[in-house]
Amino acid sequence: MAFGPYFLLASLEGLVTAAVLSLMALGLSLVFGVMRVVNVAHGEFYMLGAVVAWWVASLLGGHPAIGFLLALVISPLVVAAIAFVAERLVLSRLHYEPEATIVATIGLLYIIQQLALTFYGPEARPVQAPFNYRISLPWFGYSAYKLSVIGFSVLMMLATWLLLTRTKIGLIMRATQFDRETAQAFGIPVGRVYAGVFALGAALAAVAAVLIVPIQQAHYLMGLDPLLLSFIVVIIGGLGSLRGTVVAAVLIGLSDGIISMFFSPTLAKMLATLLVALVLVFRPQGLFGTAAR
Amino acid sequence: MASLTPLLITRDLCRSFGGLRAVDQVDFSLPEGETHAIIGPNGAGKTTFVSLICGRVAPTSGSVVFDGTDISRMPAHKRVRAGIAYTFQITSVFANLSAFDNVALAVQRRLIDDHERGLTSRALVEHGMDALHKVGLAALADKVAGNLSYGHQRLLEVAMGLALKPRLLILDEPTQGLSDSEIENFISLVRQIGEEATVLLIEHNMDVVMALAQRITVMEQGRVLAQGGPAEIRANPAVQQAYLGG
Amino acid sequence: MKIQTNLAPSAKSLALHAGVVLLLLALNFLLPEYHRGIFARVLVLSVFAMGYNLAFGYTGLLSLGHAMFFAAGLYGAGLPIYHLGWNVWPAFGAGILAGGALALVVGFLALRTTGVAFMIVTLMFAQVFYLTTLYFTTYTRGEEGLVLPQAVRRLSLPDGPLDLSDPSTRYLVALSLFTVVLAAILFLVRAPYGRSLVAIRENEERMRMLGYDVFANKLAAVVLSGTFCAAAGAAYGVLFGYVGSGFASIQYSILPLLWVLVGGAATTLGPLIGTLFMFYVIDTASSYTTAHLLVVGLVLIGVILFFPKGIAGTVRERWLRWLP
Amino acid sequence: MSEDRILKLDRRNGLSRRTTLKGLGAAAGLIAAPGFVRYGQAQSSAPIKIGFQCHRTGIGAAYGRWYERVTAAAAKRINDAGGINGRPLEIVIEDDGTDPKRGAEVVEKFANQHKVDLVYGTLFSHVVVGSAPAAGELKIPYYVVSEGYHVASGKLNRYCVQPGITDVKAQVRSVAPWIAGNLGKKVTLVYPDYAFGHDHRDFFEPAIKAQGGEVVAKVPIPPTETSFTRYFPQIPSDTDVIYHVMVGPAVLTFVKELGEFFGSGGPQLFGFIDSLEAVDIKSPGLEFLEGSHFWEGMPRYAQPDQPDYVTAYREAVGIDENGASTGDAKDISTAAHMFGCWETLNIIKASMEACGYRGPEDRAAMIEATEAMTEMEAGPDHPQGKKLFNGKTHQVFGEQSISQVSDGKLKVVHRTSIEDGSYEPEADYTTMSF
Repeated sequence: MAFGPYFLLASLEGLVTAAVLSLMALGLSLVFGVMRVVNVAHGEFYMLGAVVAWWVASLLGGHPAIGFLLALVISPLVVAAIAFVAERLVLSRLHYEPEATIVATIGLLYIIQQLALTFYGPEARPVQAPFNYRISLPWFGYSAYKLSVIGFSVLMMLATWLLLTRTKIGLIMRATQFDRETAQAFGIPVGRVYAGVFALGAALAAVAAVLIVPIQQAHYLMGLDPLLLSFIVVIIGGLGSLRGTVVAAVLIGLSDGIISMFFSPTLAKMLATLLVALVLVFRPQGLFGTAAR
Repeated sequence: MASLTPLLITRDLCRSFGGLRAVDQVDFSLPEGETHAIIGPNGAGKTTFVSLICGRVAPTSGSVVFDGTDISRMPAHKRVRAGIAYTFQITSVFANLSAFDNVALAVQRRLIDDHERGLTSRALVEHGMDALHKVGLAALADKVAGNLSYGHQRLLEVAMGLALKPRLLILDEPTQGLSDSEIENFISLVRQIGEEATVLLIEHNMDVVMALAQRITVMEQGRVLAQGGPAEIRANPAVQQAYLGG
Repeated sequence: MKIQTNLAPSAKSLALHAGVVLLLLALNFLLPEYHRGIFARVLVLSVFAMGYNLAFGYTGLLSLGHAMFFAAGLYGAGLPIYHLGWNVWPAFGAGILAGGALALVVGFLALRTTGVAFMIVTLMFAQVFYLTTLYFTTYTRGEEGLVLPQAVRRLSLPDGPLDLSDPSTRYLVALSLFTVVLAAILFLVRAPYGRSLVAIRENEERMRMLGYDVFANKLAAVVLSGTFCAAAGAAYGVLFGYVGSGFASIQYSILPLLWVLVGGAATTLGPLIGTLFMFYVIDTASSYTTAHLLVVGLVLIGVILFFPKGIAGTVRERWLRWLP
Repeated sequence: MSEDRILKLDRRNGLSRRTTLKGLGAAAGLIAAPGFVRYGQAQSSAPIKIGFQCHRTGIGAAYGRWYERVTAAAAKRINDAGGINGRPLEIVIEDDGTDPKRGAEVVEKFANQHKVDLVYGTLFSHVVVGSAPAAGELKIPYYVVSEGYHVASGKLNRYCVQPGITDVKAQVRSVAPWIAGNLGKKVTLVYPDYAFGHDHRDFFEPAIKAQGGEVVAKVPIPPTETSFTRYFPQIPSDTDVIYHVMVGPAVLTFVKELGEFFGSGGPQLFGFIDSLEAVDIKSPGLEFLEGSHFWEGMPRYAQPDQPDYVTAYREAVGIDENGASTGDAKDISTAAHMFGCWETLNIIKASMEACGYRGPEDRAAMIEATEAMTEMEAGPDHPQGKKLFNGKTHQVFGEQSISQVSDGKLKVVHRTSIEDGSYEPEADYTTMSF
């Protein structure tokens, strides 16, 4: 294939990765930004989102779009509820101490993974895309659904941005992020805000997962790689910076796609990972925003 | 008291944060043995200025000379070893360690460099307790620092600075939050320290300043507004207007 | 007021640690075959955990990349044995050297960051290392790994070679390594250097203003920690005869964290206790249910909720204050 | 096996000539009438314990579940027929988490705690390789069902045997002639960039060259990859055949994206069913596979002409005509691999009976009895087909199926011969000491 079309394809693929990644990373970044904790179980919320989506879709017959759309609503809600309960039961009792939270969420990761294995099984299962259209380009074919994922993800990001900047909920979240004690003094129920943020973060991961299941399949081990990538995106983007998160996701998505054009793939992965690590080393505050501590 | 060559000289020292010039072209010299106070309104750049001296903040331009050596690019820990000790404005003790262990960390660092005596358990106890005695905390040596009263924590800060046996001790608002009787004790403590070391003091409490300082520097908006003896400063109309409020 | 400070371990703690080592020695003759084999493995892995503890527990460096140091030791020792026919001694040395050198480079770069960024950077370096072991599949056989033949796993000694695949020999060699590292850490934490590491963990900025070169101290801690982990990796390779890239995967970076936390961070015996405890939790759980990961998850959350200092840490806090 | 070698064996190991001959005799008996020979009266009625190293969790869990079902079915059949040497067979299962470290621990647990007679059943290569040293040190037979080349390469030890499933080297070699003859000569390889994929790469290239074909491009996919489209442009346009093999949870994505990329107009596809084990061929997005070809170790779908013993086998393990669980049509089996469990257990039985196995003291004799085996006829004990065992490499070789997807089902279109896949032995375990 000629360079031009190849580049186009790599870029398209990179954008799809970026679209899903930015949603997931946004969830992580919110939790990180407001609560100052690292949620290692974030990848498992993503996995749960995919599993619930499969479950919803497989219960329904009829046109695949019905199952998919219903999954898009139900799956984030279910996952958010689970996250909410986990936050109240565990994290709140740890007083959000960073290291304790990391350990607790690792524990959560194992529990969720095991429950998925026991009740869902070890197989990879697909969800049918709401529509099946293959765009035939002169050089290669491309799934129209994949393109729509990019669009939907942009919509979701906008909605989240509006929620954060234009609503009272967003104001309360930002106030809590800015200064926990003061927020408490002003009568903001910090505990409930935290639980809400944790649930919202999980729900964003679930949305990302519902979008991806028609492309990739639901599998109980699917959470780890996106988790690592989201970590990277959040740090590179700079903490609590919505703009940074999106830019970093696009950057990581695209570079992942394009570097693989020039190097043997495993070498490409090595180089890309090393590059990102070095960016972090020499610019620990990320591209935007404040230093990660 | 002042010796011939100053212990500390800054030349044209500048530091900006973003667009803000926190310290702006400060020329300053401090003779050995002097107890010197820096005063000025909040945001005048006092803490930034002493941070430039002790190396917690790097200068944008200008130089710092300590004991004849340009230390502008020297990392903070080396400046400490060269004899500049800094006590934090916000209490910064090792909350989980005992008061003695706090001081011992300072003593230990000094003894590692002291090749004659070397680091032994005995020397550690001796020097550490000595520093605690000076500030009057010897009786609380085995108490966990985090459980000490605020005033005692401030004293512990000073003890850590003393344990380094510095040539220049920088005290950043040491009396903040202390009771009147604690301040009394503190004044006599700094007098005692001043007999052995050069002291640079940032202080808001004018009584403390007047009681201790041989000379005073007034800062405003990053610049030196005035400098002189206590009486001189008290009489300076510009200072009165800007800071003392007449 | 009697203030004491010892730059060496107290007699009481020396006696305790000697007792633990003697008990472990006795267990070689008392334990049933299966459990002896497990203890040998646990001893090696707790060296890994002790190395991790030095960085995480004492110095407060939460690394998620220590698998790379373990694996550097594993490959550093395993590859020369497999491809070049080296003896165990030089290969073991090569493994330790490889881990130490890697730790020096990684530490030098990663220590420019702190907190969460440090965690992510170490994780990424470890991922690069993991991919490297796969990239050179021609030499490493990647995820499938290599078997070090039983015949070459012999430790040459003046009195003749020791067969490292013999259960008793293996146990004693593992115990020797464990003892050396335990003793090193025991003396280290009482020594001025160990105290400064703890103080750096508690308040880095204050330490800098007491004249300590914080970066150099932390770097030394990472190198030492990496070296201990590499020693564990190299020992694992020659004692158990398998070298594979799975040991470089993220899972093996999380495991020492868990062992240390469960056993008690910044305690000398915590890593052993944690490794042993977690092994038996999984081993026991897996004979009752396939859902043993669930048990692991619940134990983790339970420990962190109710015994946040870990087992040894809780014992120290409530009963034995002198425990190092 | 020549007389010469038997004598050599005797001298070195001090084994009695009688034992060896008895093993040989047993093997001969097996060829004549499988399951007929009953040497050695039951020494006791205590069960023979087999430790089953099972991938219940971890990346191999989808396979592990079916390995477990087939093992249970095969053990039941053996017990219903009177057990081994009159002793019942007991399967002890331990989860290895599909992890090589845990695998080695499980082998120790089997040998020292459960006191099993032998260990069996591992699939994933890294677990096999990780566990092999423990098996060798504990001197416990280790019968794997892995299809890896590790056993035949001679890198393991004398206690490791793979008698129930053909190794990847022979599988790859056996399909090459058919590909060159029917699909095309210019082949692009798409494979995972680690040992498993490298085996395919390294064994296929010489095999296709020998058939006058060539590998025009190699596309390795990194192991952590979850989407694949971006690698497809590396497939040259003059490719006749794409040879693909992937494992792990992302395989379905891989095959689907391949379809989206090429549509119906691309090169011919030849895949290893490993890409789609436990996955429904009728899954959404796989429609484009219609007409493409797959290697299958054993057919997933019931074939019209299948012998009765295959029907009986499928019934026993509980799969319907689509290769799904009889209890749940969505639960697709790993048919192309799991037959190996069935056959391996039968070989264990035959070996034990051949050497008059009494207990752990006869483990070496049991390995020798297996080594003495050669041909195995297709039948109830070997439903996948006839096989040839190589005692030197401890590896069995069998016929392979090449199937075409038609109407969303895999239909066998060709059966390779054992000779297609055969290669010069590269190891001789029989010269190693026990």
